[in-house]
Amino acid sequence: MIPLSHYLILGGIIFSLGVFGALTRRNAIAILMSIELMLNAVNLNFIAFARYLPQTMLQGQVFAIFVIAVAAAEAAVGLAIVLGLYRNFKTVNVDEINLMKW
Amino acid sequence: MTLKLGIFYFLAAFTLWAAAVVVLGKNIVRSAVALIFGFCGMAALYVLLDAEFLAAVQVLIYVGGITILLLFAIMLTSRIGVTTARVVNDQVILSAIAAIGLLVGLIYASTSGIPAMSGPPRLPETAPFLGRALLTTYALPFEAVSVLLLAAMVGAIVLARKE
Amino acid sequence: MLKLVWLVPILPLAGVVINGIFGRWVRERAHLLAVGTTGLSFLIALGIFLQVLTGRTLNWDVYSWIPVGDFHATVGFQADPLSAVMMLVVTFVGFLIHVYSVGYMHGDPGYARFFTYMNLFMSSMLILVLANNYLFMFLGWEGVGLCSYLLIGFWYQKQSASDAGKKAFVVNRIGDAGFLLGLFLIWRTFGSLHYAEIFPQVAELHEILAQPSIFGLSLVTWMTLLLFTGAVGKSAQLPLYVWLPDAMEGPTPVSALIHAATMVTAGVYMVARSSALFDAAPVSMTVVATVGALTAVFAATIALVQNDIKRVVAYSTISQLGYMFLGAGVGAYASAIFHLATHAFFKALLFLGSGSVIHGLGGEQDIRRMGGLRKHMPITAWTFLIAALANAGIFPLAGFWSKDQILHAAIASGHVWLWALGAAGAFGTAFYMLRLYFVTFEGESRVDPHVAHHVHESPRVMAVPLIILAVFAFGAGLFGTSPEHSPYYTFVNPVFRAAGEGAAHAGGEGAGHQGPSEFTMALVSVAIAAAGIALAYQMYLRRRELADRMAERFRGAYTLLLNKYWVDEIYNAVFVDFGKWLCHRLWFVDAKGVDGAVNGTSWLTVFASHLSARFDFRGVDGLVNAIADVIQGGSQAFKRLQTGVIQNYLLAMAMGIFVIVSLYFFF
Amino acid sequence: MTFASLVERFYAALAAWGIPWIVPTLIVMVIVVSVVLAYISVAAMFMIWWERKISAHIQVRYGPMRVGGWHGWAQSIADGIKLLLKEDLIPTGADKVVFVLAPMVVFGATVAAYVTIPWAPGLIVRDLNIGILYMVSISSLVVVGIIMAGWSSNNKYATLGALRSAAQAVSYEVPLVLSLLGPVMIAGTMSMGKLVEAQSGRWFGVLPGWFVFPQIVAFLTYFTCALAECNRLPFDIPEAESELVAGFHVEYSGMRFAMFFLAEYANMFVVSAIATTLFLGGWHGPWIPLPGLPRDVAHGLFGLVWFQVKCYFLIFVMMWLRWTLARLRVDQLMGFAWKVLLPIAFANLIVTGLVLILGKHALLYVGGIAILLLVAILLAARPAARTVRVGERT
Repeated sequence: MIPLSHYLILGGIIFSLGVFGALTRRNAIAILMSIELMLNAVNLNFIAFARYLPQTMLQGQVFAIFVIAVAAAEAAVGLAIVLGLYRNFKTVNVDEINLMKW
Repeated sequence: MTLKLGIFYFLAAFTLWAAAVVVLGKNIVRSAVALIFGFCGMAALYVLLDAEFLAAVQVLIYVGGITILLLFAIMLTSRIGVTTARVVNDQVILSAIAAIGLLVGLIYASTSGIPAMSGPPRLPETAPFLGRALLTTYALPFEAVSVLLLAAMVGAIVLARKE
Repeated sequence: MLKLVWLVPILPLAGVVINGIFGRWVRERAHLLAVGTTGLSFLIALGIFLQVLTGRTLNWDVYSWIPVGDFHATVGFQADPLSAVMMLVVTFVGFLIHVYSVGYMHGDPGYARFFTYMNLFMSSMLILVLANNYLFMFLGWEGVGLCSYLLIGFWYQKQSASDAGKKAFVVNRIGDAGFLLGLFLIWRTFGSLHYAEIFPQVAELHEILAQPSIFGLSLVTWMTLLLFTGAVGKSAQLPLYVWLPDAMEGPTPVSALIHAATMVTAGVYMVARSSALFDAAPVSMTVVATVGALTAVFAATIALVQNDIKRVVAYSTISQLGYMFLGAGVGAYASAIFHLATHAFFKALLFLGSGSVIHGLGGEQDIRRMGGLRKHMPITAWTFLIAALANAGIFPLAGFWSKDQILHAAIASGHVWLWALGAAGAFGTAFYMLRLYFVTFEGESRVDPHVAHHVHESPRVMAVPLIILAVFAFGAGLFGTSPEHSPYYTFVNPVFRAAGEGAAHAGGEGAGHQGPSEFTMALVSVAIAAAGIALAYQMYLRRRELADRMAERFRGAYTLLLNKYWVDEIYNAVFVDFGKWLCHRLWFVDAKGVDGAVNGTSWLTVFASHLSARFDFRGVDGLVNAIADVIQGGSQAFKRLQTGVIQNYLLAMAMGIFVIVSLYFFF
Repeated sequence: MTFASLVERFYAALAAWGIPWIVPTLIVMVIVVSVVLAYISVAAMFMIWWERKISAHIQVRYGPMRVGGWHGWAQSIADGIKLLLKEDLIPTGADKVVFVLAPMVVFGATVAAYVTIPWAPGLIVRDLNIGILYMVSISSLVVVGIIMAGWSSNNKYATLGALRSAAQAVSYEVPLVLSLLGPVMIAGTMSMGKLVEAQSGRWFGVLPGWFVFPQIVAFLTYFTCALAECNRLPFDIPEAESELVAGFHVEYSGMRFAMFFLAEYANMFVVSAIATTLFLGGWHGPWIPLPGLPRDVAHGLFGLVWFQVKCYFLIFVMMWLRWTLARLRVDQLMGFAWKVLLPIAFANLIVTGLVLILGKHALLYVGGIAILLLVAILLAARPAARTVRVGERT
């Protein structure tokens, strides 16, 4: 049987990768993709817990469904924002967009 | 038993590779394609965790919906063959420290304090159970999420519309 | 079958929703749905009535509407003989009037709107009748009030129509306030608003209820008087009757539906429904009977001289409602409801008939410019005659039986002077009804020559309802020929008998064998009515000049009646002008006294402010400026943190998480 | 002697020889995949030839007549060989990895959907308990492949086609899934096998127990969406020969083009199979007990035949439509999905749910409400007579 910690560590690594991507990528779409990775890592943990802790009555899976719904909403709004950025700045590199500074 | 572990390691490696390409790849489209593979690998891991329904939902929504949106946005905002000189910004080192620090914390949390549990040999069919749970115990969050989706849809339309 | 009762109010409501939403597209086809739903409603009502006839009743809480603490109002329906009779009358007359409206309103720009309102009205009225608790009834009660406002002001471009609508609304509101207070009192006393929970308690709580409270009146007297206030407003009794004559500004089918057959009877129904409470309050009973009798005579005298065809019928309605309250007041609830039903038929017929006349004459309403119409509009004339005779109380038409029984109950319970008032009213009724008929349909034509050759019988869709109603106005009385044995009374009486059980019973049917016999009374009634008719015949058909001479001789009385006792003017002077005057005075006090005080205060404040400003400029501002300088300097230094690059913020956040997680795990 | 019991025997036999269970599993997998691939290839070639004949006859022509003798039956084989032998071109401006990957994704996604097609009683590769959901989600992968193809070709027509395809697929997938939920709710399962079993009864003792009768609205919605999912006319906006030359696969040639082509026809079969399974009773149909054949084998054989007959009938309808209807404009296409199909699918779902919960009574209520609404709509839809304004009357 696969130990629970395997899944958790895998989730942790993917989450950290996502964090790294979100922190460093210049392309806004790439940042969104990194965030999706993070959400997925969280989902993996949820589902792993739901599998290994049967007394939780699949709460983990229910929450994974909510996370997926939220991720869908986030992607839709995020991409709309990216398109808006592109229309106004002709670029999607977030470090070139710094109008909101002092 | 070892076979299942082997499958897990294979899927984990595949997913990690895909995730790494997503985060580190130079070409944004390649990243997106790798993201699709990553999602599929994740879905396979869900199947390994007896969550077939969620695996199908994952493929349906992430692959069939979100990545298509992503590819759409990529096509509208970048051109083929034009690879920017830098794909990362100038806070890589600090970010790497933060990410690795987070990773260490997560691994520490994952390995300590959690006993090596093994769930029931096989979960019963989950889809009806989830359906019932969503409409009874979790009815309120369910409605909240549907309102959120509606709001997101309206917001996205308003944002993306040309004046 | 009984549980289908919810469909009865819901079906017209469905019509409201659809016609209301799609009205712009539906236009000239609105009646299909409106008439269809009403007709379906009538069929279901008929089915339920037949079920109730077999002795089955229903008291059904559909769902909990407002559960707050130990107060819980429900949406619930009740089907017992009383509500079944009401429901049947409402749906039947309503259906016929809907059919009639198809012809009458044809071509009106607000056709769909009209049917939407009519359906809404039907729905509200049925809720009122079918509710099993006072609060749900109040919903219907307010609903019909709203619809009456909407429908009276239907031609809202016309100033007088919209004024009449507002008047109806405001006057009704006065009564509703009383009704609402009555509900509060009932709730406080009985802890419930369900009929089925209140009435059985009347006997148990006898001591508490009979205790004298404010002004020495007992609790139950207050309750019933407050409820009766509502009834006075809704049913247009003295002194709140003034809205009803003005309501004739609405389209004629509205007058027929609302101001004759259904809405105004809500008060009577409510009093009959609350009979258990009223029986326990002899004082209130006397008040109800007196108000009713006075209204009956008062309105009848006004109707004697009016010249507007609809106005005569309107005052007649007020008068007849007075009879109903007289009946309820002397304990003859069943007779009151019976009169309500027969009145619904012949009064709706009268209104529709006058609508037909108005329609045929292209909008003419003044009876002095009518006459001899029978030759042109035979159906209208004959049905109108039947209705007029029924109203006058001629044997064996419907009105005879019901009115006679009320008068008989009045005298049987020992209220001789109430009977006298009623009898006087009956004489007046016979006189003005037949005067109306003779002047309108008989004699030589005084129609404007421009209009004269256009005079025509109404289309079939209007005529058929007239005929059907005429049949009922003629024969409906046969169901209730005697208060002991006839089918109607054996059907309805148990309701009041059950409700009145154990209550302090005063008068009513129990004392039926005192006084003169029924037969004698009937003879007297018919004689009175016949006298009235004979007088009308003499004055308005045989010797026309007699009428004018009478008016000449009794000029003072004639003017008084023609101007309706100047009640509207008095109300205007007492309430409106006095209110204005009072407001003016108050405004004066405000402008001089209060404003002076305010101005004085403000002057003081300005003075104090000047003093304070000195201190402010020196001391406080110095401090503030110092702080501002410090902040400005700090901001200059720290604003560099605000780079505008979102990922810098993200990094800070990740670092923060890292630090917190580390602290949590390692320390 | 069904398919499943055959496999069982195979496993048992190998296990008796002491061979680990992984080996027979792999062998069965390989065999099954080969059979499916072979079936797809043959069926697709047949369908291509069939479509050419149908189109020809609709246009009063003969179509291919030469290759292979009777009515040019070998035409598709010849075309296939030609495509295999052609040079494999990759445009210089293309993103090579993605370009190569795209047809594989499309083809792979289509083939993966064959896993849960219930061919006959017991003859199903894997009867997943989320079968129909699996099929729908796997089919949605096809769009990804199309986008990859369109973008990596570095060609504006291809990109336009891919964009249109993505928009279309995402839009039509919503009513498609919603319309499939009706039968799923009635049967109470998502397993393809159990869905077919649930249709074994009879309606009112006369009609076969197919879900198409109570769910006719869902069936029509589904079929419309399925046409769009397959990019078939009148929804072939992504390819649109006359405006986009060929859409997303304009730069593909040779074997890669053949894979797209194959996948398109295989996908047609998949959507038809879904429709057959969920609405047309799957393998159910009259069958004759042949002497000498065991009952279950005969049942299985006839089931296989019936399933194919129903599928190919639906495919025929799709081809028929293609040569009958004109292509829609893009905005009409999207408007149709969101403003017409989606409300219909939702209404069907609500009505189905109400009927299921409330039982027979619901039929009365729902019917009554539906009739009222219908009357209202009819009233509203009929052009109103011009209102004549008449002066006020009092």
